[in-house]
Amino acid sequence: MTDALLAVDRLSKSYATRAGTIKAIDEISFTVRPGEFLSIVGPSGCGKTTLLMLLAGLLPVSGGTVRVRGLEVRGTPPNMAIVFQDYSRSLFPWLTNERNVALALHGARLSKAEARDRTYKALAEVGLTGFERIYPWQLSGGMQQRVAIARALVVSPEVLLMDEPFASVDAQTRATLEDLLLEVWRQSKTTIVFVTHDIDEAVYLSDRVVVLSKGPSHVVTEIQDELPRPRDQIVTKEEPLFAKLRGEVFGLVMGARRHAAEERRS
Amino acid sequence: MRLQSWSFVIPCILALVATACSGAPVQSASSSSPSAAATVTAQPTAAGPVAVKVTTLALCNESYLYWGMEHGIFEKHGLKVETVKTQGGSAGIAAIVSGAADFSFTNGLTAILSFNVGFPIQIVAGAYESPQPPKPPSQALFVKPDSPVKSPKDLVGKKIGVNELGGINHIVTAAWLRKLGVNPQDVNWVALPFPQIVQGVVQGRLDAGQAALANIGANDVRVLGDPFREGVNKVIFAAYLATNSFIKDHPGVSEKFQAAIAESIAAVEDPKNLDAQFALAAKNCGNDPKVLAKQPQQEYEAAIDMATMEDMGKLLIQEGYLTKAPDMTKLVPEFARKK
Amino acid sequence: MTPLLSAAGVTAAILVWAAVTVAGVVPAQTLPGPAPVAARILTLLTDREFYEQFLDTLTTWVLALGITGVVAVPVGLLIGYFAFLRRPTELVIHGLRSVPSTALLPVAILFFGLGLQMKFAMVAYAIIWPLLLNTAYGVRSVDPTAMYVARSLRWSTPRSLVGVVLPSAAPGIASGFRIAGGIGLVVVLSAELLGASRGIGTVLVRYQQSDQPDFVYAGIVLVGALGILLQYTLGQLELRLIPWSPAAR
Amino acid sequence: MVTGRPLGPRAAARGWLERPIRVLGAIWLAVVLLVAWELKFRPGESVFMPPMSAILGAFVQQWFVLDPGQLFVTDHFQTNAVPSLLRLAQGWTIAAAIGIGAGLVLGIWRPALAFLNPLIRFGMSTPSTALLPIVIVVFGITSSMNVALIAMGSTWSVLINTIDGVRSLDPTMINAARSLRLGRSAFFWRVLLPSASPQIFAGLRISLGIALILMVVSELYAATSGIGHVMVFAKTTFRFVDMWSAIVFVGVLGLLLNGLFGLVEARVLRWKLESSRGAGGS
Repeated sequence: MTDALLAVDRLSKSYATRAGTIKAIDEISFTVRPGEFLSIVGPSGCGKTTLLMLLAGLLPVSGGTVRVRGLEVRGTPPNMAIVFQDYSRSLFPWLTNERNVALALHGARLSKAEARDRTYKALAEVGLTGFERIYPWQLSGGMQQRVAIARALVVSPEVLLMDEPFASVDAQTRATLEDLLLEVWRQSKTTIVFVTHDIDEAVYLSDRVVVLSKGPSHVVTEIQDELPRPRDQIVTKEEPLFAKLRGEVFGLVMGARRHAAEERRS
Repeated sequence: MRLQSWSFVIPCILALVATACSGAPVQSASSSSPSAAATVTAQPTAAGPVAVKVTTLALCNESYLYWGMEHGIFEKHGLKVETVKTQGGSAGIAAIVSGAADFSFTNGLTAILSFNVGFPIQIVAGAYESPQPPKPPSQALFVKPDSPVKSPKDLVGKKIGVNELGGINHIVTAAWLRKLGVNPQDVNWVALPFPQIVQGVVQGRLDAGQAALANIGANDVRVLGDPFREGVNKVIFAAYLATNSFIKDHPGVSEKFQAAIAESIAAVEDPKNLDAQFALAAKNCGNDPKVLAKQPQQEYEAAIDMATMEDMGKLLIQEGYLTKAPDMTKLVPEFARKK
Repeated sequence: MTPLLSAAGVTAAILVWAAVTVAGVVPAQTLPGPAPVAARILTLLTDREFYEQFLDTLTTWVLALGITGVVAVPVGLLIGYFAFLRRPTELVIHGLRSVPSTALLPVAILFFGLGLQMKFAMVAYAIIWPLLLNTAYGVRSVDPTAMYVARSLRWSTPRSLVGVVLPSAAPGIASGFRIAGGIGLVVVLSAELLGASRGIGTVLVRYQQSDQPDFVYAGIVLVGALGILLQYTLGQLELRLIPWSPAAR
Repeated sequence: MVTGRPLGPRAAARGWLERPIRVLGAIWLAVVLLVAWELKFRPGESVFMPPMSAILGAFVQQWFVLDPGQLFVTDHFQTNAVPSLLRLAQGWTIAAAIGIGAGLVLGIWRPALAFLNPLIRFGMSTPSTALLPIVIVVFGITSSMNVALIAMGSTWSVLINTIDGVRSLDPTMINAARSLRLGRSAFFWRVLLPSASPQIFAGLRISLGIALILMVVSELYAATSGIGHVMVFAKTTFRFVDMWSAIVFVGVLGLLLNGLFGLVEARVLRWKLESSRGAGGS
């Protein structure tokens, strides 16, 4: 446990509604090692996004703890960055790409020149050199999400949380972005927690996949993903291990769903 | 591209609509055509009295009107009066021109001004005039008791409250200042309702104000003078107007109206009716009868003095509202004149 | 919690009002204290004549909003739908809407007399512009996909207008009605204060002329309360009629 | 084509004719209405409604003069339009400042909104002209009285719109901003204010129209100069050409102000206008 960068311990979340208290997350525990690429999958509506918001400190927890380097998370810590699913709303349309990225450096008290250097470098890392002065809404969806990734990378985070970041882009763009993300990860050696509903994506990207049950969600199991790196959209996905892992996770997710359905019936 | 054909059709439709819409109401307002609107009111019923609509400002001064209605004087003259409240004499003129009323309660100067620009109206009856000596004053130009304004000359550059810009009080006060050697242009005129003129002066927000003594009441002010007595000859404070087409289409009705007003005036001026008159007026204008009894009486007069009319024409020329006085004999028909 | 705070807010305002009058900042002749005004409110509420004038004002408002709406919404749909109409109508609308309807009072009296028609005309003149503009803006916010659907179904222009454009523009239209409702009440009152022969405004003028400010302010408070009630009613209507509006979310 | 260009691609081919056609496309309705008025109200037809040519003639003659030394405006303009415009500018600026300032506070701080909400609704429904007596007591019979009346009447729409704008801030944007650890002031200036700005501008636009109307209305009473003062004086002395000329002046002023406002808005809200157009088109 001591070598964990991110430690989640018996994390719970419930909401008060008119119909009574609804439990969304029920005592989830897992840890993330430094430099690890961890994916979280689960049936739709299982509270993946809620979990990520709890990890980021954007929602108050109802029970348990989230610790980054042993410090309990209350509000997003400085060494963490988040990429949201909906780029059209997480990027601010009134700011140019450059200013959107630079906004992440706001609290860092850098000189103007240094902030500008880092901003341009981050945008270059995601392949957006030359697009600094235009607005995000002048770009395609995939390119907007690159701006969001650049904004996350510009603070050189130790932990990068991603909430279904490629769910709103088309399949080809998604493949390109996945490979871009792997390349960025390899170079920056950051730790990534990646929430997705896409099992292929989780298996293709990760070192380890955490499978959640349907709500109130808890961890069903963790699967080690030892596919060789560097990964490749064609070669990796043709590996027998890929098909095996994929089938395994798929079965667990479907099982989690069936399980939930039975529980509800009883 | 299908839209292109629309682009010619719609302007045409809009143009048609625009002209058609404005067409309907104008007809009734125009002077040349026989007034359709006027025939709506003033219908002589088979045997009963003719119904006429008379505008009112609901002033305490209109006590003769309330008296005539209450005591059947209009019925005696074959008329049934219904009052229509307006906010000001010029609104009354618009009301009779539009046919919303038959007789408009309007001051003499406004009547002359509107006649001069071509309104098809005549003065069919008088109501009251500005009281002249030896009658006690009823109007005042006043300041705060401790005001630095000692004489009208001190009013240069000061704010004077009057109830209406270009109204009778404004014009007469301006003439008064002119007579006392002050150019009315050098004074700042402010339009305010009477109660607020009085309060404005008392609270020091206005340097001076013009109002009836009735409006001032018990408020502590210093009176500089009565512009209506010292500034001008007698003016007609209030009179009744009717449109030319109404007079033409309803022969005899205006004469009856004038006669009924005259009789009502005689009744309210009868000393034995005074208390009843105050009670009736108070009921209609929302004031206290005891307060009314203390006020100076108006100079009621149902007939129009042509000499006064000529004087008022000269006043309007002097004050720059007219370049040439209109033909007063066309404004005041024979029956309404003082014999 | 919210109703409690609101009640506290109203109470605080009344206390401030009382303090201002007691301290004599504003003379009682100009602004009477809350107690006499409250007493006059009771007097007015039980006064049959006031009630009739109140109804007259309300009727004018309802009629004006309804009839002007029936005219303005279709015209606004056309203005918004046909791009070539946009600039010429906007030019005219922005020019005309700047003219206070009270300035047109003499003309309104000339054409419509002193009664309901005149007040109606004054209100209609004041509120037709926000209705037209909001309807036209609402039309321009129609999702093009919805229009493609209508076209793929081979709907005629009138049918698309009613079936797609009108519902999409409905939230915009509703906000036009809310603005128009507020302006409308103010204009009915102004018309009554300045020229009409019936309505609450004429009552206020009479009390003002006879120097009874307690009645005047009682009337003003009642008018403000009426305004709140009417705005609330319009809001509820919007929720019922346009469940897809952002206000209903 | 719901949002097609006014004239379509054919216009481009017309070359030098394009501009005049565009102008014509914008003004034809106004011209049709003016001509209809002219044809309907011939001289002598109605005292209240003079012919449009007479009104426009008086309008130009009364307000403007071909003298650069006078800045092309008449003394009449200087003594009446200038004070009116100053009052409008001051009143509207105050309304905007109070409306935006209070709106931001109330939008963020819910209990304060609950506290003041009934009073705001009440203030909105009270005709500001009915408050004239109090305003006179507080401000006297001075230009500040008109300014106060304009400000009181036109604050509400800015206030309400600002509150709505703040409260409709997208939750994802709030989360994104929090995840960037923006401080209070950075959040306010970089996120909250820009995101509420389209609504704030909508409120400002409405309030500018109201302010212009109140400028005239407030001058009908208790003013010693101004366009409203001119209008009411012309009305009571039956100079209807002069009254209409003042009305035309106000209408033209409204057009100009609205146009100017549109230019400023297009600049400040470029991101909004273009991003929504982009989203609609794709």
